[in-house]
Amino acid sequence: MIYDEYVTQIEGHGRIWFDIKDGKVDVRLEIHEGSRLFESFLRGRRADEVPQMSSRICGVCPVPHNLAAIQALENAMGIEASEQVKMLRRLMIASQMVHSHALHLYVLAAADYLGVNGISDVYAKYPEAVKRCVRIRTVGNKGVEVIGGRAVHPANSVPGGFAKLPTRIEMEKLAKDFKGIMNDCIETFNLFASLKYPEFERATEYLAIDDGKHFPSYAGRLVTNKGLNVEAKEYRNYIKEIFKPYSNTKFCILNGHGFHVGAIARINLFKNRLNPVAKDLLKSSPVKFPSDNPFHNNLAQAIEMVHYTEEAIQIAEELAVKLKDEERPKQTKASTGVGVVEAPRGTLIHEYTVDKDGIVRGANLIIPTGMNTTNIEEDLYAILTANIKKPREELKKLAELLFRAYDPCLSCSTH
Amino acid sequence: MGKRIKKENLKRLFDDISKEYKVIAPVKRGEDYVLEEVKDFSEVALDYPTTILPAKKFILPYKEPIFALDGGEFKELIPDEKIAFFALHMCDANAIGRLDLVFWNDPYYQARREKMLIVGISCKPIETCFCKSTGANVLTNACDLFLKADGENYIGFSMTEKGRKFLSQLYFGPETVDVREVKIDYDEKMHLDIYTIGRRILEDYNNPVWEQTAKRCLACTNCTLVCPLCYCFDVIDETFIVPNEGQRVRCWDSCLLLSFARVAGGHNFRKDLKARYRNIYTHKFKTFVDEFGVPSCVGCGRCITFCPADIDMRETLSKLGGA
Amino acid sequence: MENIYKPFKSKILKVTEQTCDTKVFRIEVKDFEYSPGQFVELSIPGIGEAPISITSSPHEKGYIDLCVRRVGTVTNALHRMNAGDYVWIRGPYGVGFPFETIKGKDIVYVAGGIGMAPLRSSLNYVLHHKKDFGKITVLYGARTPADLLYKEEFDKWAKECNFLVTVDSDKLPDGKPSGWKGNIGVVTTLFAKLNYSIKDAIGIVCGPPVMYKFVIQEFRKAGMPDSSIYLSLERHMKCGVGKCQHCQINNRYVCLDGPVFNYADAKQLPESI
Amino acid sequence: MKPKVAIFDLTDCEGCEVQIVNSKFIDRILGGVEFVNFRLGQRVNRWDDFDVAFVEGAVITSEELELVKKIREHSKLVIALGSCACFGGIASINNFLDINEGKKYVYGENADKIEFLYIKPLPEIIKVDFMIRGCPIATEDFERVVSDLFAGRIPKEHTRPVCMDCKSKGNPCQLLKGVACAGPVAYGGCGAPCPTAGMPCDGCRGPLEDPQTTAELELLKKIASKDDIVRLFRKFAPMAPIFKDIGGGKL
Ligand SMILES: Cc1cc2nc3c(=O)[nH]c(=O)nc-3n(C[C@H](O)[C@H](O)[C@H](O)COP(=O)(O)OP(=O)(O)OC[C@H]3O[C@@H](n4cnc5c(N)ncnc54)[C@H](O)[C@@H]3O)c2cc1C
Ligand code: SF4
Ligand code: SF4
Ligand code: SF4
Repeated sequence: MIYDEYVTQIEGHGRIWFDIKDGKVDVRLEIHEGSRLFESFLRGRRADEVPQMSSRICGVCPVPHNLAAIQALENAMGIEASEQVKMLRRLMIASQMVHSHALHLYVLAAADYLGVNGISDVYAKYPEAVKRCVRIRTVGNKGVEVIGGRAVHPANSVPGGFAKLPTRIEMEKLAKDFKGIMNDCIETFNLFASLKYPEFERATEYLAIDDGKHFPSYAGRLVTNKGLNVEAKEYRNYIKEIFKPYSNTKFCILNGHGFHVGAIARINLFKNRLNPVAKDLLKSSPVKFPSDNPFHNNLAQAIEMVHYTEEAIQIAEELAVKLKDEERPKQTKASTGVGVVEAPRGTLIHEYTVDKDGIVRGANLIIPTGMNTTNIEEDLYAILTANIKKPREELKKLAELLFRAYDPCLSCSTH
Repeated sequence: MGKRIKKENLKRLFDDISKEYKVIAPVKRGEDYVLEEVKDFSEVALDYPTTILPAKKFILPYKEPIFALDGGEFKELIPDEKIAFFALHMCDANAIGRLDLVFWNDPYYQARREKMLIVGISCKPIETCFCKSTGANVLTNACDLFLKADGENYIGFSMTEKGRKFLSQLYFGPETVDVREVKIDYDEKMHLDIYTIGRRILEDYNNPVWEQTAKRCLACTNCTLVCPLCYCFDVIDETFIVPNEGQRVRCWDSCLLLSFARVAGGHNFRKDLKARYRNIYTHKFKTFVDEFGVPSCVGCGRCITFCPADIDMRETLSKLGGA
Repeated sequence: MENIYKPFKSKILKVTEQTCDTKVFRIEVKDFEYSPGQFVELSIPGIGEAPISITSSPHEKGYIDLCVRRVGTVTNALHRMNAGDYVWIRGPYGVGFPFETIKGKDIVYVAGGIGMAPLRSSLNYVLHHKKDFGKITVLYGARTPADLLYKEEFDKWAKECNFLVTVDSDKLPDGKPSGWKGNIGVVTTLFAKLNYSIKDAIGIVCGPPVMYKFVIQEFRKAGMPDSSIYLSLERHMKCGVGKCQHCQINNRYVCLDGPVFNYADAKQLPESI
Repeated sequence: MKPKVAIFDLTDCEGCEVQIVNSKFIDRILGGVEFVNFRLGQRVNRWDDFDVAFVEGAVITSEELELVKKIREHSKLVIALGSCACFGGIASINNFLDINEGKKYVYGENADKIEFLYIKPLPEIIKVDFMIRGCPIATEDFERVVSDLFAGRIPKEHTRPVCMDCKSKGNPCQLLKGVACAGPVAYGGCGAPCPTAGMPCDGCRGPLEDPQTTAELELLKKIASKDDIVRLFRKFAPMAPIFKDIGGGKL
């Protein structure tokens, strides 16, 4: 049964098929995750229920899906969210980043680097590390829960704002909680900075969003290290999806080739906008960014955990004094809108068309892992070619390690 | 005999109480009012229609651990809280007085009750109120202290030693007011002869009103949960993954639930919603009256205000009255 | 304040298997006064609590017997326990059979299934004080011969009173014939076998909810007034002390006013049977 | 001997597994069981016999159909994890739509290459011993079932509507504000996060035993359009009994 061949410790079902013939590598990233056809069944739904539904695309990173949908719907319906609402959204993203990165680093990636079988063994051998992960994730979850009403699949964020706002006291408490995990995040960075990553490099194009001010988070233009700098709503002109018969996920290309989104892309592009502690850590890091080694994505995630924790503290502290009740703006037009946010795994694009009754009539979603697929295949080809002499088992392990470093999310990418 | 309290002195009273107690008071949340812990007097809503949940939320919490199951032994978890309710309406205070009758020997209830302070306040009856019918519109010593509105100001009545203490802390001059009886008086939308109706429930057991109302009832249990006097409970043992660590909890139940009267083998003594719905009334207006002499209803009107299906207990009762 | 919900720890002295789903647990108690028909709340920490009738008779000292059928959480967990293990008990609760009123009278017991458990307590008490009572009759029905409780006492009972047994079916639970030679039919069919008048006797009934109506009909046919009939009722029950409301039947509580009710009273109470 | 546990995911968002990881008792769980097959958590996975197998997600492909049958053969207890497994989940909205049109909308000319089975709830495919409902499951619910199994209690069904969770939190009622809420007929135990967050309950945990469907629909019709009622019940548990009919348009 194919089930047993799926790459373990990643979200969703995919396998790496490869063959070496006459010194040439043939490799395919086969994604077998079932298609749930979100884009299709979201048509006909009310705009205010769509964000909750689209968050169901992914249980690991529901917040970005929720918020990308809201941003797109707001753009389509002519709703301008308040500054306060945007701050809360950035706080949600920061919280999501923190717990998703902790999940990937400790629960999915750590076992490989520590040379054990899985999370149970990590716990048996390094209980402290698992407890640290639990502490970090608890606070990350708390952040989403306080604002969104529930840790997995936020319940109350809707176009225009929130069905119910958190209280100042909750914000104060949240800031304190995030401060409480600062050390754990730094420890995580130290742990991941001490690991030995496979040596491999391949130059590629890195993409993230830019709002002109913040380290990538909620909304912005699409920018790359190769000079792309366009409005998000123009994404279709640059990013193309292609169907490959062996995969339910569509593969993305940017101007005809693979590109990379995610923690490493964000750090490569915007390391100057990191918060102070994260910036200092980066300076002390044995690995220098920008880096073209995809394995360094794990370290980039560890740095981001520190950065987003700092960000969460800042926003929560500010809102603890100035949070106030406000009216939610209403729909003013019917059109098509695009929303972009940074998910833990990279830039996420949602696009919806809404009619005058507030019913969604069209949807298109481009998911970070989907954007990375072509790049992953290209990297797999390169790394297998570079190590072609090694035994098959070792190649398989290396390929999976590389795949996992991307922190892929296949249920997302297929949706 | 009451003592005059200037409006601005209310804050002092609140602060005095806050020094000794965890103060629970009505506050506005969105369009609704709720009872919550309050630290700052300015948050207290002195003039409010009714809160969603009554004081029961704090006296008989939704889920209360009663024993810790520690390595296979039962360890009592007696609560140690000093709660003061500030600005409860007369009906809600009297509801606690009626709960006292049931839980006189319940160690968890009593642990809270003995240390509790209840400060009542005048209300403006709303459309759904019928405390006069239930006899809960009269000041009793369920209140330690009652604040009767007097124009802009208040007249304070202390009913217990605890109440007297706070009133005397506040009181400066000899200005007393000669009021002998404190009760809430208003024109009830529908006056009900509760005791006669209560007797009729068993006499006229198959009155069509049960069937008719049950058809509209959602069995959502909202009415029983918001009622200050519904106190049915369930007891559950929980463990925390490992079997030898856990707790026995008591949590709210509702006689409207299908599972309420089901026994082993699946036999259910109140299988029809009609029977379950009727049971609320039987207990409130017959059983409880037989046991304690008063109905287990103070006419606070919550079950009417918060029923999503728009069912009005007064209408049901009046149909039973047989006029 | 004494905690009315706090059970005390008691040792299981002996476990005897009665049928495939019923066992008798002998539980050590000291200074425990009760009368037949009363029940205890039995706890297993971390599992839960259940009301169980005392099946032994007050003249047996130092222990109580609980006859328990395995039906759910607590009862299943109890069935996994052995002599030497501990359970927790509080009680006794409820009011038992009114022997003062019954004294000197004939008694007809009608038991169905697990209903034998509380009746046995009363029966053995009565047989122990035989001179205080008149003629004793026991009508006992179970689903199959394998479901009969207290078979080891049948001989004794047969000697000391008029003891009649019937089964619904002579097939074993697995469908095979059991070799049963006795009566077949529901418990009410036994009334026809009584060749003496029970008009002036006291009727005592305990069994599954469906049974009561039919037994009462038989008693009435025999001319017994309703006030001579006593029923032991079962209800969902949580606290045992009249607070939780689960066992409330209109204006009565099974835990405080029962579980034994006089039928003249109970029939005024809708939903009682 | 630690119980042998397997966790499988089919097509879904894996949010329920995340809710497991979110448990404050995760260390006790990791220390208390042996994961024999847990693709998300470890490299080496075996097909020993499992004491308990948790199955998350919906059966959308024929490979998954084959997989769940194999899981059943290997497991003493099968527990359906989350509303995708229990009731088809959000993806089974497709059951009510033209699937070919849907595939074409998403995959264009390659639509035929995508497999999409009519989604049946897991209990309609294999025998399921318990269901842990919810989209996502409530972490406390998972802890409760695992605690029950460890302690030797029989996991109990909740017999309470979501309204009870909702009122326990002291929330104002959505229905009274004129918002269509499935709370009165929905299986409770979730802690009512949705009404607590100011949103109506979408009934993600399926119907309560003995729901007062007629009364609920009568009420909903007064405050919501027919389309809105259909949408409410055709959301996270579309294939649950009763909801299936309402979501299918039988009002
Ligand atoms: C006064 C009194 C005396 C009693 N004496 C005895 C006695 O001597 N011996 C004895 O064996 N029993 C006796 N009982 C009955 C006994 O108390 C119950 O059978 C016991 O509470 C079962 O507890 P449990 O935890 O094992 O079962 P539970 O787990 O509580 O379940 C018990 C039964 O309830 C039913 N049930 C629960 N949930 C549902 C549901 N969702 N749907 C349908 N049915 C459901 C089932 O049939 C289940 O088997 C007595 C009861 C009373 C009130
Ligand atoms: S029955 Fe209704 S009116 Fe009476 S006390 Fe309860 S909620 Fe208030
Ligand atoms: S909001 Fe929904 S769940 Fe809450 S009480 Fe109202 S109907 Fe019930
Ligand atoms: S409130 Fe309703 S939709 Fe929300 S989690 Fe509970 S059952 Fe699901």
